[in-house]
Amino acid sequence: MEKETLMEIGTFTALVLTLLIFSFLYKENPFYRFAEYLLVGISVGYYLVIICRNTIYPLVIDKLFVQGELLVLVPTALGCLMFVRLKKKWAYLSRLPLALMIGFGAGISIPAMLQARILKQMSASMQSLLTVNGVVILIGVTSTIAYFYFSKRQEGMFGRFTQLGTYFLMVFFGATFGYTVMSRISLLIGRLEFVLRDAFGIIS
Amino acid sequence: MKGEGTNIFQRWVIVSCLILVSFFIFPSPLYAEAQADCGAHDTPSDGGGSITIFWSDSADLIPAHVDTLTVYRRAVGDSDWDRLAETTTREKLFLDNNTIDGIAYEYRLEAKDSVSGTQFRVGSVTSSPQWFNANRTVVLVGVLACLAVLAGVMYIQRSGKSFYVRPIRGLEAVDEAVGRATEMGKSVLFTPGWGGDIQRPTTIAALNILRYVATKTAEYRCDLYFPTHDPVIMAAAEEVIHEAYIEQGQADIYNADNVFYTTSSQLGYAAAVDGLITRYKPAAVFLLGTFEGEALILAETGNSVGAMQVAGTDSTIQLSFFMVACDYTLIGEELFAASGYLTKDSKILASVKVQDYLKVIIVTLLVVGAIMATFGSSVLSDWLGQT
Amino acid sequence: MDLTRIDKRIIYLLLLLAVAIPLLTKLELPVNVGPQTEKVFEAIEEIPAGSHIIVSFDIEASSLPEVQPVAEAMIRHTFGRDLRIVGLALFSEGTAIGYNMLSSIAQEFGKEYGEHYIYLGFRPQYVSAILGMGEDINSVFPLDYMNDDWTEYPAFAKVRNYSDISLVLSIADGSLPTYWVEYAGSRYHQKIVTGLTAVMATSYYPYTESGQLVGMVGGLKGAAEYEKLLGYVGGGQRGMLAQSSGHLLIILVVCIANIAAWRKRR
Amino acid sequence: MLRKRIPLLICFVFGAFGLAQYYSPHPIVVSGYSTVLDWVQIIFAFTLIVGVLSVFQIHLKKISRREKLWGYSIVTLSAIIVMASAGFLGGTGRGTAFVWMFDNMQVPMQSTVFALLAFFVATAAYRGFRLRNVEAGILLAAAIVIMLGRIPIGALISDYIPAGAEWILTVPSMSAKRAVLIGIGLGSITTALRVILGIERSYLGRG
Repeated sequence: MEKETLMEIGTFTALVLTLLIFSFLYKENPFYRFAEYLLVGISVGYYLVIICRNTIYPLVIDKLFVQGELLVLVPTALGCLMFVRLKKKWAYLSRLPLALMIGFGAGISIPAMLQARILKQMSASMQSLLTVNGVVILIGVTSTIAYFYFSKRQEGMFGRFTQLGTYFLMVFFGATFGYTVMSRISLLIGRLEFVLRDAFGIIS
Repeated sequence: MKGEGTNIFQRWVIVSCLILVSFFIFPSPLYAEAQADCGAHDTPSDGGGSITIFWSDSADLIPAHVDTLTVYRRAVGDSDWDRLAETTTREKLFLDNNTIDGIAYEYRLEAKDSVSGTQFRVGSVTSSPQWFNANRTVVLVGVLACLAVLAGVMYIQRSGKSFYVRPIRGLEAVDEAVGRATEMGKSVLFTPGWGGDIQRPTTIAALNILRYVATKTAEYRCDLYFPTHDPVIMAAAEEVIHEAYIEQGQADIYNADNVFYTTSSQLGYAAAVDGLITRYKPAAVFLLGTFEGEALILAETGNSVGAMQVAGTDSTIQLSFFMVACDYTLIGEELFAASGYLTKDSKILASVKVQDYLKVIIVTLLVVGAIMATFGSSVLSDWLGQT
Repeated sequence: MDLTRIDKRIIYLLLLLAVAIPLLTKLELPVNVGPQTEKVFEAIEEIPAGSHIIVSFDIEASSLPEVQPVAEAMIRHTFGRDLRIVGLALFSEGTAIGYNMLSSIAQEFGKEYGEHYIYLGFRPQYVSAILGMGEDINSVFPLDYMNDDWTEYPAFAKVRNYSDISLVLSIADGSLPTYWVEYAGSRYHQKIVTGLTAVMATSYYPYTESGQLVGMVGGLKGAAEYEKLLGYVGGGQRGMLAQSSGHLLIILVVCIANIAAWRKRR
Repeated sequence: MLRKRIPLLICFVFGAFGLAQYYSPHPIVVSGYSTVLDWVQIIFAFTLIVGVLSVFQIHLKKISRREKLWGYSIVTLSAIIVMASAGFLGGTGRGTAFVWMFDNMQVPMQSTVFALLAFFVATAAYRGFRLRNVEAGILLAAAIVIMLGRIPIGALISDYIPAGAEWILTVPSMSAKRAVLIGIGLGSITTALRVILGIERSYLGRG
């Protein structure tokens, strides 16, 4: 087929599918449902291809048959144990690979979380109290941490301090929301540009 | 019960001993050569293959104004020198990252310009890999502190003391939501978000809450749907839900098809869950786990069918959407605490206590650090921030 | 009419109009370059020509409209500075997007595959991939996107791990830059910048403040700023007006809701 | 044994190794570590295939039992088959059917689902930002200042708006965010420790 026609068919398909999805805003309907099931199917197919070509081929087939690394048989066997899930009776065998992934993930997450989520954040919060910002940051961080303190009822002085923490949290939520609006509108702009420019040619 | 406790205690002892032993058996060499004018040593805290050469730019070693410094190397016993690199005298340090472990090298440093010059030799020295990265001592101290507090709390707990945990806003809502679904004869939907995988502790915490929710739906005999984007989470969730149903003696109504993988695509997943919500109109929607952009799509759709929504996530951005669109939101750490609170599992409650004690330490350090910063010292802040 | 309970479909319609109408007009708004964008620009300016950088497409197709102008501006800058790009994707959907984007901008600048850029394709399990590349990129990506041995290209043969990479640019719509920072940054001291959606930008302030991220270019506004620094008008500047009226509409409905609720209470 | 003990042991061994490797730059540890990283990727890949098979199972069941909406199940199944065969038979390079479907079907649909968010943000703001108490007031005020501060019009009204927005983002909002991050870090670490030590084992189901 001509490249031009292919592109036109492509744009037309994309336009139709875009409108089918937008129809959800009015209400859930058979057109949206069609698009939903189609999207699920296509994306599952996509991931299947990508994972086979980009992981199973280079990390299993290539390593095993071309480079002859027999160690690859271990994860391959563990991976295959996942298939027993489809058979109820043997399903418990899949706990072996599951345990490996969960355990190893937990292990590597501990130092990573400690370093990036706690230590770095602590380090960055230690600022001179001679500036307004330094004081605000110290109060903000400590009062918000106090809000998350579960061993004590939020009453009296401590209660007021945690209340301050909730105010800081509200500023954070409001700010994040406000900032996010920007991004969300950009997404709509992108879609409308497609409909108005690429599909209908109304804007240049 | 007692036997299990001992078991865990033993494991705890093994972990901390392993770490401690590795700390003492393979201490990173501490170099006392800082006083020397020049020298070379194996680069510390690395995987081998590197030697550090250092010099001072004091006038007795290098003539003033000389800027260019050339580094030569030879293996001990060879006669020819290899020119390695040209650097400047101001650098005071050169890393030769191209050595073979176990071979002794010596280095010749030549500092000269058109007017004056000097050269000196350092070595011989061999590179070797270290077992411990001393730059990460602070993170090790942190992990040890966590383990120590955990051990302490578990010790106290074994002596029979129980802990107080304050009520968490919105947690009672879990029961209420499931009860409401039963009354209305509708289903419950639980989804852990697209952002997580099984390696994230958040997902584990969410699965804990899932277990509680599943116990309730089993008890009230109402349908529980669990769509996910991750096949591994699906596998783990099947185990969790199935167990809850067996525990309640309701294994016969457990339907494995209600726990399913949709697609790994973020918006494919969102579209599928949206479709599910609008078609089944669940009376309760639980959005607990790591969410990204799909958070508000799901929350608004859940709201539009009038579901009671309980959300909780560790993704800081999506928290703000959940706050606005859902009935109850567990903020960050509350999600972790909730799993202990709901299951009333004493060991999980103990770890909530651990978190609290660590918070006291953290706040103390923060205040000390800020005071130090006020007086111009960034020692603590630098130490914590090092990598 | 009860203004505290407007049908959501009316709000949808109003928002649609508020965003679509400005797109049909040709007004331009002034743009001020923010410090974050400037830092990223400077960081790329400082890298000597011929150095290698990693461009990682950590995005889902859905956020493409927002991230595309950002990514395009940054890649144009990189090619313009004669840097060599090692492209890869840590989200599978980024795979095709990254390849298309890189190859079309390369064409525009007359850059050759294998000489000025390579594309390694996708690797799942981003944490493993990011950490693995710190040891050996070739073991994480033994073959490139075309299933060829990329180390046979002389311009890239010497790229072994992060020590041969001057900068990592993560084009992102989610939390991937966090992983770059937490794993490549803290473990291997890799310099990292990111071009990302505006929504994600707030969550990276702690990282830019603490220096773990060199800088970031966030959303359409960031793209507009970057385009200004590079001196061309692209998708970023075009969208700013629609963006503004969308924001104003949301502020307006919030105000209406509150005023109506207040009057109702009286 | 196989049902509980061995999984717990595997979990403990790999967890402890995952934790310990962080502290060691030694080549033996590093290569062991990258081997395990590869293993995790491989296991994940196989699990994904299992996931796809279960999608097939469920939809085939729906079709064969003529359950509600079974016709749509045909759409999903044929889409998977068409996409996968295009990718496996025709390749994934430029100009292939696989890329065409990705570009003209998957990408636009996903972008549109995401674009729904713009509308949802508007309705969520309309419904959620009501001045009920002090907290809600703070939430609302912060959101409005940031929304105005991020667009050029904010600067036209007053220079203080973008400056104020920047200050809110970098000072009070960030300090709360840091506290939230620290809390999440603590929760994650204790959860991960529980997993490694075998206290947390609900994922193992029943013996």
